[in-house]
Amino acid sequence: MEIIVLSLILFGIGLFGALTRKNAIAILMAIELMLNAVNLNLAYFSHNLSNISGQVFVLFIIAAAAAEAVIGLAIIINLYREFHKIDVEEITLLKW
Amino acid sequence: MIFYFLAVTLILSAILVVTLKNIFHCALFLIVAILAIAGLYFHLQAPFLGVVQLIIYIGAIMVLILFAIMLTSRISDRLLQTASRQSIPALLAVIVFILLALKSLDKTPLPAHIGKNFDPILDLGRALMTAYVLPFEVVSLLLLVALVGAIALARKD
Amino acid sequence: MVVLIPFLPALAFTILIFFGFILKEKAPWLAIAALGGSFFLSLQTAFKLFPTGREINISYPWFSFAALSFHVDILSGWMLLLVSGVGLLIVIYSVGYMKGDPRFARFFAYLSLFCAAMLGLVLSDNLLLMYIFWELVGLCSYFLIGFWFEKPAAAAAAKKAFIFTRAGDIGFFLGILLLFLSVGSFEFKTIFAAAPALLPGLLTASTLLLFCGAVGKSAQFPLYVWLPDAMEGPTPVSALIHAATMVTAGVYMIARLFPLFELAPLTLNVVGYVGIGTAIMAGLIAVTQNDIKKILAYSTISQLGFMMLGLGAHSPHAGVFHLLSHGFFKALLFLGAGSIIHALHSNELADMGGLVKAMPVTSLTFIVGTLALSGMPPFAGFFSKDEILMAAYQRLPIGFWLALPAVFLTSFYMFRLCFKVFPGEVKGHPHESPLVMTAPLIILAILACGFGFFNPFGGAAEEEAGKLFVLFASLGTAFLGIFSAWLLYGIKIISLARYKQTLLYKFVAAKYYLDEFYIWFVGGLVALISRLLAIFDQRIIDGLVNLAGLVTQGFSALNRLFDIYIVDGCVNLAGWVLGFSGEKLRRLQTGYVQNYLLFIVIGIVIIWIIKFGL
Amino acid sequence: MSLFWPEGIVLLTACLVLVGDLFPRRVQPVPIALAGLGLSLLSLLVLRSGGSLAALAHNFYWFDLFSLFFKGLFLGIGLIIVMINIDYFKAQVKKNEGEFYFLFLISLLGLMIVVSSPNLLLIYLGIEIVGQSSYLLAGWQKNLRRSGEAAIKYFLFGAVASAIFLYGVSLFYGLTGSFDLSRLLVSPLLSPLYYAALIFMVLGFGFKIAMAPMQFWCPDVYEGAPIPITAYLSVGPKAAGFAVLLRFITLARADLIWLFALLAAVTMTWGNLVALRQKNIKRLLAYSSIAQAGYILIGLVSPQLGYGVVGFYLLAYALANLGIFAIVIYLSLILQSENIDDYAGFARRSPALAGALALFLFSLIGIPPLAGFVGKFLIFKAAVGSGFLWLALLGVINSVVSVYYYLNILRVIYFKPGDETAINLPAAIALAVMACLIGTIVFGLFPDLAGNFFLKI
Repeated sequence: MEIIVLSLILFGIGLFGALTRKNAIAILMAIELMLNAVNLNLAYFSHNLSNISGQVFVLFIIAAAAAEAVIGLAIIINLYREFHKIDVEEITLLKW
Repeated sequence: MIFYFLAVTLILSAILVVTLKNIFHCALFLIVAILAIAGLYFHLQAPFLGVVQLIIYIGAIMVLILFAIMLTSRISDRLLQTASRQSIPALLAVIVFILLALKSLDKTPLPAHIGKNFDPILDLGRALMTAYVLPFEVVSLLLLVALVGAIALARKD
Repeated sequence: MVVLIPFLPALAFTILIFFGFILKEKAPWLAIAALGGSFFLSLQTAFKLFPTGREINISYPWFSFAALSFHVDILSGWMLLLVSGVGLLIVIYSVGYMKGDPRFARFFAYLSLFCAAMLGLVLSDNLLLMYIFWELVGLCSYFLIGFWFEKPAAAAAAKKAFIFTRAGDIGFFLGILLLFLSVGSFEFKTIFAAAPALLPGLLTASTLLLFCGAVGKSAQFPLYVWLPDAMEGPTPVSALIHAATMVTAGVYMIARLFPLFELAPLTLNVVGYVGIGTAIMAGLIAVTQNDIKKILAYSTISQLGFMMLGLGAHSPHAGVFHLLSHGFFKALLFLGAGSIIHALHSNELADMGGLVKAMPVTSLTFIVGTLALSGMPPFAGFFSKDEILMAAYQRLPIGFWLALPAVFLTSFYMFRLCFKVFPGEVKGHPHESPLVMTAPLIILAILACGFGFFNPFGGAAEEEAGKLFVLFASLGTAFLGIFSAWLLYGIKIISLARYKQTLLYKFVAAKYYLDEFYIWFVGGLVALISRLLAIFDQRIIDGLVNLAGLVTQGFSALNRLFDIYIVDGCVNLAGWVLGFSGEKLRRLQTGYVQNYLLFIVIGIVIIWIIKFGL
Repeated sequence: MSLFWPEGIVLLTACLVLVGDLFPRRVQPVPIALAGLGLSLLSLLVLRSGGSLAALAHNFYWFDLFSLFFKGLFLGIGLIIVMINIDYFKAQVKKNEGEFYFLFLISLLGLMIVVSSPNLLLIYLGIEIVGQSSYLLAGWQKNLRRSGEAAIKYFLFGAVASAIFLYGVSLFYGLTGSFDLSRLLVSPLLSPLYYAALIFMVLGFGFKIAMAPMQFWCPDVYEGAPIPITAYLSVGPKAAGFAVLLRFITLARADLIWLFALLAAVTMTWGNLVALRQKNIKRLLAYSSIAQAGYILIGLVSPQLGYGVVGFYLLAYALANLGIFAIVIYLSLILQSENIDDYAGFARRSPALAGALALFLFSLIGIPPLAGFVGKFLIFKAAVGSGFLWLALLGVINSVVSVYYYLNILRVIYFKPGDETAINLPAAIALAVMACLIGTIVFGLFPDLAGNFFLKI
């Protein structure tokens, strides 16, 4: 029970970070926090239900998170070459 | 006891990750948070997850992030502007979100702990090699996409 | 066989749209051949069916819950004749009218497709099929109204027509769905069989929804505003679409589904009152118009209102009879107007005059059409209008009394037009149109003269109470209209008395029911005038006559203001609200990705609160 | 094992394309991709006629008519996208062709995985494959700022969306002890948290279909991405998202229908209203696709009819949308502009293409006898049949509002004077437009052709 609340708070913190950080890499880090909250939930339920599939899912999420980080950073670096900044508040060519 | 220590560490470092001005410090506290979570995995009798967490998150993802930070920020502008235009609405929305979730959680009876024991490493390995073999193949595809795509996108032409 | 009727023009369309650029000047012959074929087949079908009263049903499987089913009975048989016959004449006429247009072949392709869709609509025996053809007809009219797309007004008018008719189609579509879900079939027969068992509320709701479609397509209040604008299209198009065929689709639909509408008396009342209201309003507006095609457009709206009145008075036969005769003479009037426009290159009444000398054939046929429209015996309009008034007199008395002013207005504005255009000095350099254009006029004029004598649905056999009264009331008001027009626009004021007396004489000779009243009224008026003539200056009479005209015109101007500011205003308001909210919502798309993320969270919170409360 | 042929062929083709790029004398990826997709489609048809249905790999993979239909749809979409991409790629993107087609094919494979699995783990991995490759493809025009911007926005939005989705998955797991969607059928727990989990998951899929409140990425990404990728995003991942939602809603009890009705109403109204004010064709099409997603969502309120109705609408929508995008690609190649106002006079430069564009737009509006009409008809019928008359009414009103902006495109290309020199048309684009046109007309006239083969309408 405590772990669910803990994970919820962690998720909320990550969400807050994703909503307010300006640096794209910092947003990526906040998203990692959210994913970790999910993993924590899954590990707890897996333990609680004595069911291995939750742990397996965590492994897959970690792998997917790694792939996501690689791709995200590639996109960010590519963006940096064009804009010379990675501040998402200033990357607003496309709007309305 | 150890649980509360890990929990407090986790929350504090997570808050620091999303509020600190220096992005390097953020990354360092993210490492602390990840370590705390690894500790929680051990606490939840999932040692394999803990190890994987250490190896992949710290060994791969965090290293990548630190590299990216160094590639994209000059020393002069390593400090982030923290005051986002929408800090206050975001804070309110997130708090309402958490409160609503807590209220739902309060009203929901969770399945009780079953207490059947399983061998965390042996069973995990067996599951991965039998029932989960298809997802296992698919996730390798995902990693291939990341590899090929990231190289193609990030290299200078 | 019957299926070939819409198929031939559809085939012509396919060939013309792809190979029109090869055929060029020869393109119309293909369209004429196809429509000629359709007309011939329709005639054949009619000869087979009409004497025996048999019906033809054809059905092919199409997809899971709808079949391609067609049905010919007397009603649809006559419609087939009207559409293919008038369509054929108009296509022939267009050969002359559209000569030299850069998209000559394209025009005939669209005309063929339009005829195919309209014939399909008439034949279809199931709601879904009817809806499909209904929309196709609307689509073709979009292309045809906007045919001269170089003119911005034409492009705007095409879009306006499309959007307004589609607004009506919302109701039509939902009505169809509602019926389908309560009956489980689109087939007319199944629906008619199941209808008596349905809840009255459901019946009323679905028929009202269906009527919405008719309001859009048949240009009834409050959706009629598109029709006058649609006059921006080539005149043959106006003749075909906005007089003889497309706008009648709504009337036809209600007549076709009459067994259903009959079970919903409330709906029929609505139909009748909307119809007569439209007839009066449009008639009043027509009085103020100075564009020859606009007058005809408002007149069409007004006549459609009459047809609706007929339907509302439980007499689909009267409505469709008027539909048919109106189809002939209104096509005639539009083509005549087209002939005049073709000669003078102007739509304005002010540019016209003395045409009876310069364009005798056009003028004479036009006058025949006018007489038919005004309901003068023995022209077609007289018989059909009379049937409607008769039906209204018996079953919708308020509608009948309201119809009389509309009858008055009809003859008034039409003769106003005639008096302005035909007699007097020749203006400009008009010349008679070529034979390819006048021949259809002559044929239509003959139809407008003779059609009334064979009432397609057998007419009312038994002597009905009040028949004579209705007859005289309508004729009297019609003559009053002609008379007023004549006073105002026909003659010089000097010769007023003499002409009036001749007219008076004719009245007496015809021995109409209202004779005494008329003699008293007009005679008294004449006597008064002649006495006043002695005393006062001529200008006072002039002033009095003008005053009468002014009152009429002022009233219709008010009506037009209502039209512009209230009806159009509501439409514009709706458009503005949509545009404005679009503009406001657009501003939420700030381009700032974290705003978007915040909106997600807010969205989740809102959904959560909706589901579980706070 | 033969059931895996379609996926296997696509995977093999992707690898061939990637490896072919490495040889000193480069192997052209386009013919390989076309051949592979064609072959895969063929094997799919063979499988369909074989009629073998099965659940494989420990219930991770289902071979049912539903997934076969969607796989066929994706392969068809893939073929058309490759065709319309050829000339655009040569003229605009130029670089990394092998990797481009590799990612594209893998992304198609991801879509096929998503629609075939009832298991949330595999669905998640499939979505990630589709998502990650789409983020990369959206940013493929490295020299263009807006392409990079599209990629980063798409990426950040997608990452947050998938985190929300996963959070829902974790709660679902905690309450049911399984990742299998068939657990929805038997779930005894109607607790608030369970609903919250379902809502999170629905929103996660909603990201792919640009459903409110997850639609914000859509216009920005559509405008910034290379046009063939925009075309792909507007049909491929969208169809997959709907496929998963369909599995979801048909397995769940009627508990969530109110949510779909609400979101459908908001989504279509939003898309249509904002589309009224757009000048850029890609942005306009983005809002139009949001609106169309709203209509399709209406179909979900009727679970028993959902499969056939939504499947058919997606087919009709994909045909029309791909046709429009093919023409837009062509226009952007000759005009170097995506501004609708610059299309003036196009009808006289190429009457055939303008006519095709008109037909596609009419199909999107829902004019009979085109496929879009049948789709709309089925959708609204399903809504009224499930007692959502208000939703059907709103949908029909919306479709009338949409007439305004669709016709606006026609007004510009037909009614505005502009450059009128005749122009020649690349064969591949012509072929793609032709295919979409034939499909739009044939499925409009004979809906059962699609219905009998794959769906039950």
